[in-house]
Amino acid sequence: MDILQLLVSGIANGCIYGLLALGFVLIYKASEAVNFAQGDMMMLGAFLGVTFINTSYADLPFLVGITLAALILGLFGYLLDRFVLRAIFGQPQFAMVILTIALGFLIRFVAGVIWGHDPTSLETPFIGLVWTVGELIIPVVDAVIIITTVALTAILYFFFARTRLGVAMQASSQNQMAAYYMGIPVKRINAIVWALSGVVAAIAGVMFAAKGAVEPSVGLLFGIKAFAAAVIGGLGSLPGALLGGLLVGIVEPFAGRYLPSGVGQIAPYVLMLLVLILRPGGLFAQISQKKV
Amino acid sequence: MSLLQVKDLSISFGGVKAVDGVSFTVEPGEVFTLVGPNGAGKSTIFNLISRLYEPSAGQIVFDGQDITGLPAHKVAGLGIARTFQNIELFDHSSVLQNLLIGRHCRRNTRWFEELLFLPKVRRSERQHRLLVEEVIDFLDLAAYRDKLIAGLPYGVRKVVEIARALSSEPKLILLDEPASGLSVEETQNMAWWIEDMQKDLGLTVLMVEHDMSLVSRVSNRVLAVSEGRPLAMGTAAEVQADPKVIEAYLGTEATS
Amino acid sequence: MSALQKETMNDAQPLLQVKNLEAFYGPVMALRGVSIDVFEGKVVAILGANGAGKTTLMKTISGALAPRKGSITLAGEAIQGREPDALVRQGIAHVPEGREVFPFLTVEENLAMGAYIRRDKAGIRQDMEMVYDYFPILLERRNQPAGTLSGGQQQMLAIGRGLMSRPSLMLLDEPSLGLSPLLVQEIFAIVRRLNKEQGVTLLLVEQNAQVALNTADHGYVLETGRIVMDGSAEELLASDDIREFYLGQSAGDDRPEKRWKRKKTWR
Amino acid sequence: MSNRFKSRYDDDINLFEGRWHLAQYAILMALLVAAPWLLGTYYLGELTAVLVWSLAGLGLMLISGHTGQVSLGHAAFMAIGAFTNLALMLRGWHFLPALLASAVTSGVIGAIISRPILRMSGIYLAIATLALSIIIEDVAIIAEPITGGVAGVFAPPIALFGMEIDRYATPEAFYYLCLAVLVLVTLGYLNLLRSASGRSFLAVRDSEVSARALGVNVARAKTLSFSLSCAITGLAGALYAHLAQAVNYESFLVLISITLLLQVVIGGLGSVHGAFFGAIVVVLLPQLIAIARDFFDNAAGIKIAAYPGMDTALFALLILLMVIYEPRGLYGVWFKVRTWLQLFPLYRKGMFRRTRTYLKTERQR
Amino acid sequence: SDNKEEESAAAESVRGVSDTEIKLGGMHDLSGVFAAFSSPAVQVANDMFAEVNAEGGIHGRKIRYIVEDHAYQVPKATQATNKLISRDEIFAMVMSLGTPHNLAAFPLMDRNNVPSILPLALSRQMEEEGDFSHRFVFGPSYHEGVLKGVNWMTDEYGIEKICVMYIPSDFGEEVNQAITDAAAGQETLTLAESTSHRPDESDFTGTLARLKDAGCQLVAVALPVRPIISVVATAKEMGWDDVKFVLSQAGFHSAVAAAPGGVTEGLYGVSPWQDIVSRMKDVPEAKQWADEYQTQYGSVPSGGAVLGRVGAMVTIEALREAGPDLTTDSFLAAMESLDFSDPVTGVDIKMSATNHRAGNDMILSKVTDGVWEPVVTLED
Ligand SMILES: Nc1ncnc2c1ncn2[C@@H]1O[C@H](COP(=O)(O)OP(=O)(O)OP(=O)(O)O)[C@@H](O)[C@H]1O
Ligand SMILES: Nc1ncnc2c1ncn2[C@@H]1O[C@H](COP(=O)(O)OP(=O)(O)OP(=O)(O)O)[C@@H](O)[C@H]1O
Ligand SMILES: CC(C)C[C@H](N)C(=O)O
Ligand SMILES: [Mg+2]
Ligand SMILES: [Mg+2]
Repeated sequence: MDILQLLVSGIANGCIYGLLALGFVLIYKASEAVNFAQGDMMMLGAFLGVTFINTSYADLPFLVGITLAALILGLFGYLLDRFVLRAIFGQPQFAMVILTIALGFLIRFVAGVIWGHDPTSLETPFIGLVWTVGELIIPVVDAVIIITTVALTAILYFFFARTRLGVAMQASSQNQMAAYYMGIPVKRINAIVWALSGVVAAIAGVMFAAKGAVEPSVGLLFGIKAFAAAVIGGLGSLPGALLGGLLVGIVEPFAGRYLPSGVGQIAPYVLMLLVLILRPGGLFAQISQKKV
Repeated sequence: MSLLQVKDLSISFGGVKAVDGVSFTVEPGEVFTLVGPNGAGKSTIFNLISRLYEPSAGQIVFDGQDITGLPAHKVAGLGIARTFQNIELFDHSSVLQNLLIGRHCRRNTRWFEELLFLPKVRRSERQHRLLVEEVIDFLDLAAYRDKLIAGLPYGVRKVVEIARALSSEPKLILLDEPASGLSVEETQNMAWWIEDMQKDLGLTVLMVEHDMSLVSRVSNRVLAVSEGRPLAMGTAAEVQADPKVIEAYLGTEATS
Repeated sequence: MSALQKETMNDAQPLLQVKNLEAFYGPVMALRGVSIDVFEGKVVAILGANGAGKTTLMKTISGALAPRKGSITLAGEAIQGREPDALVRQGIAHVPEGREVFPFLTVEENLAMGAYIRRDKAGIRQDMEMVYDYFPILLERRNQPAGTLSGGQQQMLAIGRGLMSRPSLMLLDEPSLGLSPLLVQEIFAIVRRLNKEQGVTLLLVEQNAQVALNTADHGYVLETGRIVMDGSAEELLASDDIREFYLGQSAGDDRPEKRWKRKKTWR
Repeated sequence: MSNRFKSRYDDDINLFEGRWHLAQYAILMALLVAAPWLLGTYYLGELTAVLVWSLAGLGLMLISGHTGQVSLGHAAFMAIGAFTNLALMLRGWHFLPALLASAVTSGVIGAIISRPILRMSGIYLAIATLALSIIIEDVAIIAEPITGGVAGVFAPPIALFGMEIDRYATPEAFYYLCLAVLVLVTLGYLNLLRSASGRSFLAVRDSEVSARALGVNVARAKTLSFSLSCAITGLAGALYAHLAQAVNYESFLVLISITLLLQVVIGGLGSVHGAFFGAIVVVLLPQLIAIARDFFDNAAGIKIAAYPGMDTALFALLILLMVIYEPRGLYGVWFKVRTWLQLFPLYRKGMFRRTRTYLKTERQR
Repeated sequence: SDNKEEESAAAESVRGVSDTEIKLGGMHDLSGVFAAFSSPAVQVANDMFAEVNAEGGIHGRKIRYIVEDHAYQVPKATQATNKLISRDEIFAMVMSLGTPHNLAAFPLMDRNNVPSILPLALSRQMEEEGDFSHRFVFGPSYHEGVLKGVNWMTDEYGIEKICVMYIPSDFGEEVNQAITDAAAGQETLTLAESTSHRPDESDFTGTLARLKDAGCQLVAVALPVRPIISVVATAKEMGWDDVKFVLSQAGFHSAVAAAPGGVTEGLYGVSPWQDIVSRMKDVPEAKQWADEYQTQYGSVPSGGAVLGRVGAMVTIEALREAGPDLTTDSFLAAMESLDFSDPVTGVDIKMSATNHRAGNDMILSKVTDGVWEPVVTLED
């Protein structure tokens, strides 16, 4: 089979990791917190998409469904921050890690109660459609995923680098008290960022469900792999997240194809370790030595 | 022989030449002060001497030994201790613990001995504690011995940092702005302590300080630097009278 | 200041009024019923030894700490317990102790954050020029990440950043920390100019009591969480206690005796 | 009690602050020794589990709580310890040397990987170790001669001092074995903490630059802490293998790593007590939930079990509430209780109200 | 009263059995990768036990089914087993899920004389390990089922190259073994490739590319439910359509067949019984049950639900059969004497001292229009 073909599917695959990694990076960039429930939020997004779009449920048009899912998950992210995470505002980072790990368990449970444990796929308008370019087969789903991801990364990148709110988010993550002294409403900004990451998770989830099937437990380990992607990119960097996602996504099919089975699946993690050993802060590191 | 010789030291960050060919020597037993405008490169010189930064050129000789290639953690053992401009204490430990960590470079027990807490370890612990208590007495820190750093006021932290440096029984102590943030009264205390370090403990002091009254009072020699380069050198009075120093650093009112 | 002037001042409503403020760090009581008044257009200095609670007072006023008891009113409105960002919108700017710059943002971004609550692009530009004018080194380093600046440069940035919000009340916690003598003079010149030209009210904590009192109209002395003395700057400059403990002008320099003297505390 | 007068430096050096303090722990120890007579077999088994997880928690606490290098991959070292122990015992080694070998193997492997790994810090280190944990899962499948491959290995009974020790056949003996190991390790741990090495760990945690300037070889301190941490965790892994009677790669899934971290954070990062508190929560909370659930199923007729995953969810919910209530872990609660007792009757209302706190970036080291 | 005391004392002596209650236990995957099997099984079983209890129980004893979640992790499973046996003191283990998990539980169960009733795991070891007299299973093992299915398919479709994808658990290994044995048993058949996978793997492009390059004509898949769908869908997406996939009993789930977009169309699977969705077209009882199930749970009864139904029925029947004097021995004897049919699932249960399998048939089905339709009943 063609290397090019593997590359195409690797890229599409990687874009989903990238999308999910964007969610991690968003939250990290704005609060240096790490959301271990990001994968589970993606799973929620996938189920919401299924609920709105699939014929056996609400049977809404694809774009309407995806918008609704994004809005609801955005609201979820907002409320989550407002009513749960805010309770530990200013507390050590690892309190947040534990909190989000626990949240992930809860989300999985609730999803299981609502949607059950059977795997479900999304009925997209382009299900089964492919474009053929010579030998190369490009599933329409993959094209959609790639375009969405690249566009979203670019938008978020400019948002952070150029807008007042974006810079304020970075400021809040670097020194909460000073940010407060500048009149930046740090807590509200956190809520906004959680909402934003909810939206991104929903989009990632819908794309994920369009490509495969979801069930409540997919979030955890998929999330960890996306987290690895974000770290490869260097947690604070949005383009890094995309790049990390692509690397992980591309390494997977190639490892599956060329490495002995049983070894290939750890390739993304080995890749991540290698990257971190060479560059302890990821590819686009934003870590510096303290000036004394 | 000079205790510390700094020859042609240079380092730059990106385009900024933070230190640009600085040379000076510090004689045993003297108080040598670096002054200069903000951003002149004083702290950077300290960081170079304590080997936290890698110089792009130049040489540092301490006590006859070239330490330019030494790893940072070996420096303390040779007898160089330092404080930091922004205070770098171990926030979640008590004052006593901080000072005991200061004795790390004088440890004489191995980890497996400590694991078993052999009598040797206890003896050594007592010994460390004895020396640390001397420092506590010296700097009048007894009231804070068991307090956590996190809850201490700024001024006390400054003193604790000096105490921690002293705990390592150094020959040369680098003080980065020891009096900043201290009240007049506390600055006075600081002056006495520095004098005591010099006279009673026989230490050599290399100091960065902006408080000219303190500088004039304790320094044997002063080197003014600006934009990474030496500007003037001499006694405190000489340097303060130098027009270049007045213009770049002191301003008009400061001679008081 | 004449008695008459003092009278009229007391009639007016202070811009900032702190009454019986109590604040804690966990079980540690750091403010034990502090009351101060800051009148509009004045410069007020707070003096006090290490650990007296000066920083705590500033933090409580600007909302970074929630007081346990007491009240803070700004222009007649009770503001205690509010979050700092709300207070910035009401015109308070706080330049904290220890710089607290945003280390990964550039100098310019740091300044821009100072103007976070403002929308007038032209005004912001203009004020940024003003800050660069005050501290030319910042202009030179405007694209350098603030975390790599030298201590004094960071202090300049912190002060400049505080100015960017165009406050009506500015809290300065040890503004001269780590600045060269030349810059200390400049900072206080700037303080005076702000006060005179823009009518900014200033509350100042400063170890350098001489300069502080020369600049201030009024002063308070804080010891172990209590106000133990207050008066006009002239009165304080003339007071023996102040001269001895804050200006270091006691007679003679008889060291051995002083070495063992106990610190003076008022209770 | 609080103002106990110290008259010698040894008062600070000794493990126990005076008689009363010593007495407290003596009573605790006595209770633990009496436990087989106080508890039924099942609960003795659970208590044994608490001991084993405490041991693992101690291991993680050393590197994460006291040296500030958070690891999300310590299940890997439990795995190394467990498989080493069983593989050696199945090849005829006696239990004790095999147990020692577990510690040594984990420690040595920890030391080898620590250099590259510990160049990272914070969340980067956490995720790198997480990857390690994931990789070990697969290694445990591939290294069939040692690990028994997918099927895993069963734990042979332990012959010690002419006695057969088995978790089910002789639960008391196994309990005492775990207790003994735990007490020894805890003593060693405390010894380390009160001497130079332990202090260098704390120094590295709080400020690497300072530590370096004071002569601490930061890389070496991290390596030492990491290897000791791995060795302790390896010991725990070996005991765990005998507790579970059988282990395979699934015994050391990355979820176990996560649970271990959860344990030390809930317990209270940076305190030895925390490792124990955390183990109590992680082992006993699910038991409490199960008891409560069974109670509801029976008495109230509410079929909680009808909701799959309810137990885990409740566990997560309680953990979540605990973190919200006391982000510094149970040690924080313990600390408050102690302070309250010491201050009694001077306790003031609102004394422990949380003061507003703010975070600063951890990307600067 | 003396008499009564004696009676209750006798009842007390049987673990998990009192005058009013029988405690049964099960360890399940309610939140892991195989939850798609466990959760409907537990739901159905609970419903059926509740029904029996509502009618006054069995010989005056109500059934209490205590379920512990192990999330498909062995250590949690052993912990759960210990809890069920040592604390809850269950009478029997019913329908515990997972091959490795059951295997890890057997030693403790044997030590305490706890029977294993129809575990949701069909590996050979379920019958072979430990005390056979205490073990009862649903039907033929994965090995047997897959081997039969593959043999039939290779004959029928002239397949020469066979491959296998499996998860590295005892379950996956057994399917792998079955394929190896199939290849070894037929001259014309070669095992072209075998790949092992993590349960959480989501992208199979690389593996499928490799299998395609190896020329696989038939691929046996022993993965959790969700990855199965991904595998088949990816193969379709890649345009690889001259290949057949076959699943073991552990993939025989209606969600697989009903995957949207028809991605699993043409997939084969072996199972001890006919799929209920397919069966309900002709059998009114099946339809009635499926409809009831649908109204209650909002989905068609899947493989898990069917297993749950059969497991609960067998348990109930055996407890009835054992009579009021319930002991482990009387129960085991009752199990071995079971002989009844369930019109809903179409299963004929006939066990004996030498046959501890609830069902003995093996059906090969194929997904047609989103439903598992039987192709052939596999004979020996
Ligand atoms: N890591 C770095 N990256 C870029 N520039 C740096 C870095 N470290 C220091 N500098 C620059 O080097 C110059 C010297 O800094 P240094 O801290 O040595 O000044 P200093 O003399 O101690 O000043 P101060 O009195 O304000 O503390 C400054 O202009 C500073 O901006
Ligand atoms: N985070 C904290 N936790 C506990 N106690 C604290 C904390 N911060 C300050 N304190 C205590 O509160 C008191 C007042 O401290 P504060 O920082 O306000 O003093 P200050 O007057 O600003 O001193 P300095 O001149 O040193 O800056 C001190 O006794 C200090 O020990
Ligand atoms: C019925 C299946 C879900 C059981 C599982 N595949 C196992 O044997 O491990
Ligand atoms: Mg400096
Ligand atoms: Mg202060």
